[in-house]
Amino acid sequence: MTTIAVEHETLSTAQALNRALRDALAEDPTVLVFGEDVGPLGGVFRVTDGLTAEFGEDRCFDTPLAEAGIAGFAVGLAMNGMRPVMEMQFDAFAYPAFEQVVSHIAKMRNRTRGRVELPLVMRVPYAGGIGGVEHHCDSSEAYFAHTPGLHVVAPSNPADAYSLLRDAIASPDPVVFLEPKKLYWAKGDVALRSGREPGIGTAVVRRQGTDATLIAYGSSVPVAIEAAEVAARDGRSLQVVDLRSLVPFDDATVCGAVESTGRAVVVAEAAGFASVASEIAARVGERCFHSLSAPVRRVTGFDIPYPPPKLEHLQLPSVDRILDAVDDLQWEDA
Amino acid sequence: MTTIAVEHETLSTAQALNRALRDALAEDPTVLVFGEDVGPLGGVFRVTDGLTAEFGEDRCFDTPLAEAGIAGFAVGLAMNGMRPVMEMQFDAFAYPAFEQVVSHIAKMRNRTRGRVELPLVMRVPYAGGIGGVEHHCDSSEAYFAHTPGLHVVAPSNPADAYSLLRDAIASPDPVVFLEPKKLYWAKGDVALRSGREPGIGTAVVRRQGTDATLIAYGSSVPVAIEAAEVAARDGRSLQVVDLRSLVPFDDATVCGAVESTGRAVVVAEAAGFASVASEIAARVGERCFHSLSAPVRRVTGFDIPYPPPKLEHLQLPSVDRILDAVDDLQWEDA
Amino acid sequence: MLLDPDGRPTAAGKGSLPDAEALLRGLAGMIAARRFNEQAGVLVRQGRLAVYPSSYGQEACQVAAAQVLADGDWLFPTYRDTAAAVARGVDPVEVLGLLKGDWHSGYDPYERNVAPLTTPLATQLPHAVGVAHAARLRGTRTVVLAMCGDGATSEGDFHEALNFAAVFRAPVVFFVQNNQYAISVPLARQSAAPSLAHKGVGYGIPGEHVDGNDLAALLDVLSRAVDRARTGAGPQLVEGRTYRIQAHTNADDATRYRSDDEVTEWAAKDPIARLETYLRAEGILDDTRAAAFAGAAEEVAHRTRDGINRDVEPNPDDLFRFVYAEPTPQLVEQLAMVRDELSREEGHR
Amino acid sequence: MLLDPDGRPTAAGKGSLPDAEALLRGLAGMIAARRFNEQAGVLVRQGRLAVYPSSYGQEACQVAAAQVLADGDWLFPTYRDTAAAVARGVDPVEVLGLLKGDWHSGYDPYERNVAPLTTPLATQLPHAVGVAHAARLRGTRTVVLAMCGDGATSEGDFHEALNFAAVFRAPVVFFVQNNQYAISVPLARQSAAPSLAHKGVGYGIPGEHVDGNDLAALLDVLSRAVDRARTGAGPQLVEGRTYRIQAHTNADDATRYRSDDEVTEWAAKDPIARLETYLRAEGILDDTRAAAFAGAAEEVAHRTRDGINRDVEPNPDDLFRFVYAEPTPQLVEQLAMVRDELSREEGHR
Ligand SMILES: Cc1ncc(C[n+]2csc(CCOP(=O)(O)OP(=O)(O)O)c2C)c(N)n1
Ligand SMILES: Cc1ncc(C[n+]2csc(CCOP(=O)(O)OP(=O)(O)O)c2C)c(N)n1
Ligand SMILES: [Mg+2]
Ligand SMILES: [Mg+2]
Repeated sequence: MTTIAVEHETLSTAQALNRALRDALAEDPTVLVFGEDVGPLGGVFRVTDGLTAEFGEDRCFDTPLAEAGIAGFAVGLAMNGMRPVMEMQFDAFAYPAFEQVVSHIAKMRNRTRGRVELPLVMRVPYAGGIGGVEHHCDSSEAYFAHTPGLHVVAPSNPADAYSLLRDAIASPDPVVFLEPKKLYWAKGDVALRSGREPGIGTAVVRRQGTDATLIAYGSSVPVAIEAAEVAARDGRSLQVVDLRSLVPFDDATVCGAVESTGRAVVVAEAAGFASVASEIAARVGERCFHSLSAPVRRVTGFDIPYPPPKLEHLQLPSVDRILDAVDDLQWEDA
Repeated sequence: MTTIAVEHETLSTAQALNRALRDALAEDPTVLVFGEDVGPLGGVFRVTDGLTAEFGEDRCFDTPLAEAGIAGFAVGLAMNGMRPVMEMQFDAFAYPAFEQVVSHIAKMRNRTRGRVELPLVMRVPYAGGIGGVEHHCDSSEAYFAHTPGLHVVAPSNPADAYSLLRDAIASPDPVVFLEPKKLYWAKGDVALRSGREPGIGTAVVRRQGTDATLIAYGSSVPVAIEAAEVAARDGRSLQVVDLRSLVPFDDATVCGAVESTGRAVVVAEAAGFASVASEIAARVGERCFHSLSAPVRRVTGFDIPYPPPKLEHLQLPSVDRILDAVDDLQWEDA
Repeated sequence: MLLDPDGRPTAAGKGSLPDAEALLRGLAGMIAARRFNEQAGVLVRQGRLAVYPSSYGQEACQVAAAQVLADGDWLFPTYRDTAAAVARGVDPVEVLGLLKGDWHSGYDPYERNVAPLTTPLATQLPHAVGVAHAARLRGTRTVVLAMCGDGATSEGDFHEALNFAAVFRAPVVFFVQNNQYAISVPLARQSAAPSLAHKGVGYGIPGEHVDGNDLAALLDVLSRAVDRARTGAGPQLVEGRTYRIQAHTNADDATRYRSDDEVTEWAAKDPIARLETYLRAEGILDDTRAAAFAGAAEEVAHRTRDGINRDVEPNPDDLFRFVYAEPTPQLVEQLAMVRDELSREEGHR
Repeated sequence: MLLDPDGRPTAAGKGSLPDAEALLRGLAGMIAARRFNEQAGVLVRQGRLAVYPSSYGQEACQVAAAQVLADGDWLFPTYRDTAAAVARGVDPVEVLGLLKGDWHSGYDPYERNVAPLTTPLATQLPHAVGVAHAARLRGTRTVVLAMCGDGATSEGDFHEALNFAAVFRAPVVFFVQNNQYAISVPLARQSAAPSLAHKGVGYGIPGEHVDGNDLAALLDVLSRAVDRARTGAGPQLVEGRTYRIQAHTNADDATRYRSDDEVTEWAAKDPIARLETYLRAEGILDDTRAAAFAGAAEEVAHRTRDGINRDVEPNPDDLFRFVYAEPTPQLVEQLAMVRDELSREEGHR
């Protein structure tokens, strides 16, 4: 399929997502947007702002307050010809839907030998850094990434937010779409388009560098880039890989980047134990072993419940923690 | 606290678990056992056989069929002085309780600064190898191990089944207790006891070896041991570590073992991506980097939904797959 | 109740029985369903099926659920409802695919609009609402009949599905087969409500209970519910009161939790005998026709036996083919690993 | 309704009003709760609280929930019920801990038997049933009052909790504050039932609805439910019909989904004015007493303001101290890492 970039606009991430939904609703009458407060209110982050007014109650609507119900309803809609895009209001409020996600959304295609496909998207505002109270700042990607049958993506900027969401809606497979809450208000240039390109599954090198590779995704990408900028002032050249897609995983780009530098630090907000960061470190260790001059380091959230606002700065991977990890990469051997 | 081993008996894993529940119910009047079909039927695996008859309806009882309800009910019971031991009938049927597990069971102590503790146990028959149909063979440990605030244990034999379950019930913290279904009928010598020892958190070297270390837990331990036996016939000496506890993780034993051999293979049934096996590989890579003569290899389930009975043998880590991975450990360099 | 356990029309039954043709179809269906249940039981004992949850004794519910639907309608069975799927026209061998262990769903759900049989209880109910709502949005007059057991009504998904259906006025009929047990757990431990049909009240959904061993009554109540849903009047809840005559599955030991007397009492209310008595008394059924029904049932049993006894070599590639529309790079690698392993094994032989 | 919006006893009210002392206590509580809501709103605007979900307009429900309970009883609030927790005697500053961002739960739940305020809706309801069941097993006569909103009734946990309570005859009173909205979603999108009180029927639980702005009626209905539960007669469901006068939280823009007229209409049914009018008309309340209530409310506001304005330096060690009874080796390492980082930062300064 071809992509026709129609125009460029400067948008915040939330606006880019809104635009992606609007363009998808306009292009494909089977696209439906629903969830809690996504109708007249336009979503608590205003990602669905104006959609009910523009496309009517049948296309963008509020549901009863029940996440398993929302996810199960989406399964049925998708079974019967629709492309549902459901919103979970916050990361932790997707957990009631977990059974539906793991036992049905992830398994339906496989169960039916490809006869029933579920082209649905579950949008999840995720991660912290916004001073949110308990249950409003979880990084839940490991739960989804560990579950075979789901695609899991996380944009790190408005342009990717737009294009990945278009791709996710166009995908014949269920996509868990993680929206970094703290980037909702960040602005950037967005290439709008019609049609789609095969976007899910490709990582991108955001910044070239020669000394070590930072591997990040979603909300951690801007921090990694900032760390690379600071390091550059100190004469250390850090490369930054933005995964964009956690599943599928772009081994080629990641391994290429790590092999070119011989050192790697994985950066992610989620608690580190048995996480996506673990996976990245394990893969890089397995695949790039002989290129590595130092162990792969992980800078992640600690293995604690997400802290209250007054303490969250300590949980989030910071420029300092990233640079500390880089410093640890046994440079004496270099 | 001291442990008094009172007698030894030869028991199957299911019997050992039954005995642990019986001894705990007898010793502590606040212990309650409940779930679906755990009463008169004695559980679909007979782990609770005879408990209602012996201790009465108030101590071991059936609940309505609702796993979130069961888990939430357990939270309340524990808040009010009880030590609930709940059964989830099969691994995949614990998913409806996920919200309660992640958002409350794992977080209550931390939320309340230690004022409210939840000394509860969630028993989950897990993993495959029994020809079970869809949803009856999931390995769900990664979901729990990734969630801070839970202890996660998995015995690999009747003796540990007994002692770990006694420890889990005695623990002041919530424990997810994973019972490898295919080992329910395996018999072994069990040391019964009163009192408790600090058992949760220690791995054990099940078999000494010098060439490479196999790291396994739960249902994969017997396979790892068998692989080591086969390898020994071919002149290769494999060490086997049985984790027993996934959280807390016994870094000292694992790293000690890997450092002594310089090579490691992680064995686990769950889909490999972002799993406990990933964590082990990542940790070993981070902590034992300079002792490693080869990359850490993982032998895990593939990243697919658990297969139907006719194909499950391909999904399960087999002796052959383990030995293939061992063969891959770049012995030419040795 | 329209027909009493002895096959006599009740006061309510007089005048409002479904027509003879429908009753004959139903009887034929039940006879086939009973034979199917028996055959599957034999196949389990022979080790050809891993497990079988039998609907023996519940054949009226099984058949009525299929019979009241039009062609384009959808049936959402629960894991025990293999006989209902067969009654709806799904190939009996394919229906048993899950329980034979060949694949998770043996049949194409779109062929007869029968959702896959899966085991997580009540989880299919929200799907049914979604299918029904999509049908409305698409302007079709499809009705969805969604089945579950008494035990499944305790799950949160039951609640959320009924509530969604009510709020969206989705054309769904929820049909609870109350067979008195959830494995070993009796109804009284499941619900303290006067009836499961009362559960409709909290959603603003009409609830009705009906003798689940009385095919005539089931056809009557379910057809009206389906018709009502089709006109856009919204969902309905129907409780059919029946009994699981056999153990939960072959792996279960029902003597641990219920008495023989109880089983005997319910066996006397058999749905097939009851209807057959009535139809014979009315002269609607004669021996020739009865023999034809038995023959047709035998044919289904024969096909089932044959199909299940014919083993198809499982294809390892299938493990990776259907996880995504396109396999991820990771799956491509893993498939290569499996093929490599198998080809080396092959070499060893 | 026992008192109409103008503070006149209704037909039902005549003769069955709670005693004057209870009404005066309730009025004092509501005045304090209102003042507390206002104060919290100010603290949000001043940036001292991250967020505040106000119960302005729902003070009768807030106060009645606390007032009907005995000392050993338990209150399970939902996230909006800060004023109820305060009415039950929890320190107002500690109650706001979550919303200030200091810690997840600012108070010790065992001090006044008030469960922690948390945000995942309806999830506290099964906990309430567990606490109640444990109380019964332990032979105490504790009653649990569990609160939730109209929106939360749609969650599976609501269903499972009511069903468990009914099956185990647990001494729980479920008190739904139907304030007509779940953030922006109106009741009609939440439920098609004739009332939320009807939801009891499907569990075999008595359901009752009551004017949630009529403190007298609330005390009457809730006390009877609590008494009934205490005697072992099982759970009950009470729907209080009220209105969320302010936006969902300070972050919300309520004009997007409801009209000013609607708000004005409900404001006229204010629970405080109504009771005050009545008590003054009856000569139970005089200016002195009213002034004393206002003074006490001011005192609470003052303490709240003071406490919230006093910043406590958060202790990084706390991140790791309470996750487990004993920190895991992993947490010990991670704490050391944080301390090291902080001490190096310290060094830089
Ligand atoms: C979510 C979930 N929990 C538990 C189980 C295990 N299980 C299988 S059948 C069954 C009982 C079902 O009872 P009911 O709904 O009455 O259906 P019936 O078996 O009587 O047809 C249970 C508990 C399951 N399949 N799914
Ligand atoms: C499980 C869950 N889903 C979603 C949310 C987000 N959320 C917070 S408040 C709210 C509305 C709650 O409505 P209601 O239960 O009526 O209580 P009210 O706010 O009116 O007091 C929503 C959807 C949540 N907190 N928990
Ligand atoms: Mg049943
Ligand atoms: Mg509300």
